[in-house]
Amino acid sequence: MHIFPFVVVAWILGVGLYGIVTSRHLVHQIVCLIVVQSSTYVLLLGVGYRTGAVAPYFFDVPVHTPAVDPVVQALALTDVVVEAAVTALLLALAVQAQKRFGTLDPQELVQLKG
Amino acid sequence: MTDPHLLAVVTPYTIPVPLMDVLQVTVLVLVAAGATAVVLVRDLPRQVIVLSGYGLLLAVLFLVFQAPDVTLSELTIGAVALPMLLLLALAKIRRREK
Amino acid sequence: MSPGQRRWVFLAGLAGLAAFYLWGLSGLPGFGNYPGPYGYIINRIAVAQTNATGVVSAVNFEYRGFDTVGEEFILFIAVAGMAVVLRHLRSERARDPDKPGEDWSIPAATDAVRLTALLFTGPVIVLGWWLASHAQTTPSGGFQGGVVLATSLMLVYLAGEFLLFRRISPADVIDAVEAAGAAGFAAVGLTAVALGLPYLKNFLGLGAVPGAVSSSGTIALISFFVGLEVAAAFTLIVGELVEQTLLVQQGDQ
Amino acid sequence: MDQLLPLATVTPLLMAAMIAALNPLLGRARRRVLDGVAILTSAAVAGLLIAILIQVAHRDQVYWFAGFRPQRGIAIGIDYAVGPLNAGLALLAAVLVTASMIFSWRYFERVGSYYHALMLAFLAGMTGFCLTGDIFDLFVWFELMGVAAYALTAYRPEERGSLQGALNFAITNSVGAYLSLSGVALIYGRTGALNMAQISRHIATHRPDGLVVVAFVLIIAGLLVKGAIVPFHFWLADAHAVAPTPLCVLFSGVMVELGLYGVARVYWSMFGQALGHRSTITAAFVALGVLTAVVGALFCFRERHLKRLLAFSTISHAGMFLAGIGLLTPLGLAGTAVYVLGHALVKAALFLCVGIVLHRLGSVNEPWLHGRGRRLPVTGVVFTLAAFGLADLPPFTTYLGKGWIEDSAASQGMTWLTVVFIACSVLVGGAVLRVAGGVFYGLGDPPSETMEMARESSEETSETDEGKQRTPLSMIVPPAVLVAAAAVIGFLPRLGPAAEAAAIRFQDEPGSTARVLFGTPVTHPAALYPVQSAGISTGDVLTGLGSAAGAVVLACLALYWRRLPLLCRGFEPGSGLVRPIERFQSGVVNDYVTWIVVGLACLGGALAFGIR
Repeated sequence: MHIFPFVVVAWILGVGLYGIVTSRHLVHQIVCLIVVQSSTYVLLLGVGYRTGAVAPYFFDVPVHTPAVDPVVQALALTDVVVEAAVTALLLALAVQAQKRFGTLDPQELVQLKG
Repeated sequence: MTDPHLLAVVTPYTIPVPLMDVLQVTVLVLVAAGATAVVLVRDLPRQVIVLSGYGLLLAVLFLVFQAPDVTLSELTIGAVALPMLLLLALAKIRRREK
Repeated sequence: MSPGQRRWVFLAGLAGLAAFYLWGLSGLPGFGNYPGPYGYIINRIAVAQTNATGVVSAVNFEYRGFDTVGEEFILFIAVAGMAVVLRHLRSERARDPDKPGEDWSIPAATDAVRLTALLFTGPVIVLGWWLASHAQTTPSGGFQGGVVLATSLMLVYLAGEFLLFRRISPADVIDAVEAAGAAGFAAVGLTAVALGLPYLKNFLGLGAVPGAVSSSGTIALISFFVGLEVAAAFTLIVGELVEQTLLVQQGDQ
Repeated sequence: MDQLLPLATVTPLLMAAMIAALNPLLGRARRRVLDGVAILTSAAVAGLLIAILIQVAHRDQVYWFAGFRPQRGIAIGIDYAVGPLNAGLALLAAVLVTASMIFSWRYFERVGSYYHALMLAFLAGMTGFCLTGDIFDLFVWFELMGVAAYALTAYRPEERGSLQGALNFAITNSVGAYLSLSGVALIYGRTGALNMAQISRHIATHRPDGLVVVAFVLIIAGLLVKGAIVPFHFWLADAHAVAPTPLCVLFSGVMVELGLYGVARVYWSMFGQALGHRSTITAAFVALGVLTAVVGALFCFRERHLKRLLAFSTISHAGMFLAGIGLLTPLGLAGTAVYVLGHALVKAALFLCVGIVLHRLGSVNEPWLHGRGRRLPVTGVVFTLAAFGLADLPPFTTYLGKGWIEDSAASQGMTWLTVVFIACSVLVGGAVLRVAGGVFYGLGDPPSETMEMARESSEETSETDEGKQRTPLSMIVPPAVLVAAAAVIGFLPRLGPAAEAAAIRFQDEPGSTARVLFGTPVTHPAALYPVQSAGISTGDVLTGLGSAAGAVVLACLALYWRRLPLLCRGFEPGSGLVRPIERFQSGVVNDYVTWIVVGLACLGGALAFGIR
């Protein structure tokens, strides 16, 4: 349990990069980019975790209860919104590229560009 | 509807630490497998559905990492909104590919 | 490179990078042993300092509020970017007299789907509103609430009421709402400057009781603006893609 | 008074939102109103930054957002930590945005309302990136800058290449950004801090272990991608070739340099003391820099597409900047800062002139344009002057910056760096002068017109309406002013000492830590290396003159190579020197990501064995 979550982080990152490199379809590639980014959420929340602590909300528990790190959670929230924004923009690019090129294979896109 | 206790967080008072460990390891393994599945499924609409499931798994993981706020975001954005955007984009792309 | 060569070159590189990355990860203090101090200090002082019991929201909208300004504008700019990238298609349609914009046909939803979707719309709006207005108390906030609010509009669309969808989300108005949300956040910060305080300083009364909806001053206000911006942004994003989708279907017939 | 600092970022953001909100209400006069508002806003930001630069000239400033000052050395909020170098770079960005907005006044026939909002948000991202003292905040502004830049690259989606360029740009830079974010999370896991000064203070006391090295390499990964360092540079030529010209000014003039600034900032504000092993770091950065400079220069010289040619010259210069930073000396950093300034001014002028050529003649294909630029005498003069500036001819500021980097390298026993720098300057300057002579003065042998050329020349016409009869004043004045500024700034009497003092303060890690966390005023920062004085020496002037002369000779050779049978093969596009490495620039984003991973593994491995 000591390092296992971080190994999972490295695995997600590697798998996502593998997907990007071997992808033959831009939308598939964009989804793989989402996977790459998801490794950063797991890493962020992983480093801020504290065994046996509560979530950082003091609505129904006393203020001095040990709680996990709220900062990484705020960072992860920011990260999730950034992901949504970047993905939306990339999708728009892909949709338009499909219209112009008739294909979304990165390999073929280059040949068609001329 | 507006009773905040309905959304009360999972606290260690409800789940003892050893059980929490088991839970976390299980979910982590599932997340790793989910990420692999997302990458390896090359058939597009199916991949988006797998991505949605992966988002759901991540949301559960964040819950057991005591991050309910991120869980909510991941649920709304990662498991619902993003797959929906992808499906909309695919609907358009596939229609033209035919 | 051919795909085969690329895969092997990549795997060699990835093996190196993975080893390197794991070397770094092994230097972390171990899972479950967050060393602090940042989070501990925030946990200790946030409730007393801001009267917000949801500490994550306090970090997002107060201690690290400036990050959130940037993040809101990332979303804002991404939507503007989508409009830029897709605008050409739209102007093509506008020029085409044979395809009047009103005659949109969409795949017919079954009555069961339509009914369910419409039934859910009301509760979803309430839920979104609740989330956006409780940032300071419980796990919720402008982001989640905003997305949920946008979802309610998607439900209307799912119900097959596309014309209704168009009517309640005319692009110009949503544009303005989105900009107002983004600008509102930045302007809350500037108001503090105008009052002679540091940018984004919480200048409103904190309320008497920690955890009350009316507590925590600008945190609630900023969360509201974020909710506005996020809801409008997601509506616009979906709108951009929906218009595209419909356009193609139109072209097929 | 320091309330000015947040305004430098918030003003353009707020104006971007206002433009988007008020856009439907403006009606017919919309275009000019928007242009005017955008120009005024960016000029106002430039004014603000001048005021900030004056304020921080002698004492760095720290601004805590929402007033959360650090308590007992622990930061709980976000800060802007500003010295002359950061403020100067942000000012450069604002000036270039203003110049390209003025240029766009007449350049685009139709321009959507979002263009202005995107430009202003891009500016805000750049200023935020320069000024912030918080590592996660740096990432946020990095992303804002990126998202605005991707969208602007695809500003003409009707061009096929622009979508492909934007996609490659967006995917490679996003991968880089997420690697950077992983690095931020790693260092946070160790120190529990996001403030750069606090991180520095925490890790400085221990021996560098795996986590510190890995976090450093991952954080700079995204910045190296942005900074177009080989092998992370592939996206740049694809994006530059297709982005609208006013954007290229910003991409080449300041965005790439911001990536390298980020490397310097991350090194000196966080990791410098902790990593130690300065000679290893110097070796790694100088090696990367030299590789980049040489590859960029070779590609630049063989290129016939004017925008791509200038893009490769930017890559070459990025390599020289990284080498200058990598020397880790005050003089090296001061030289790099001045070189960045001079390069930005002349490169912006060159791109704007290419924009005029595109506007008037409808092509950026060098062989097709041969002699056709004679219709544009003023543009020709400005372009030629800027080309000499790029070839480091005194008195253009570039020769000073490059001279100081070379002086500093020589004092560390790296005299060979001077040779490499001169060679790169000769290649890049020669290529640009070849363009100047061939296009604007019809020198050299006219190329044989081929079908392919005609096709290529007709590709690039949609950016503006074809065949304009006059060059509008609003298009020729910005490049002329920029070139004049590049020539004049070199004469500023206090430029050298001021730049060097700023560099010493930038490199003073303990001093800046104390200032940020405890508010201690630092009066006499200690330099890590013996300070060499930065002045105008005969050596600098001579090497500058030498590279300019070499560039002229090379340009003549390139123009008249058909008459010299011995030399001819190396110059023909698609043959000669660069064919073996040309295959790397494939345009396939999968390849680019592969090279990022491989390059990162190599850099990481090198530093791991060097530092451990």
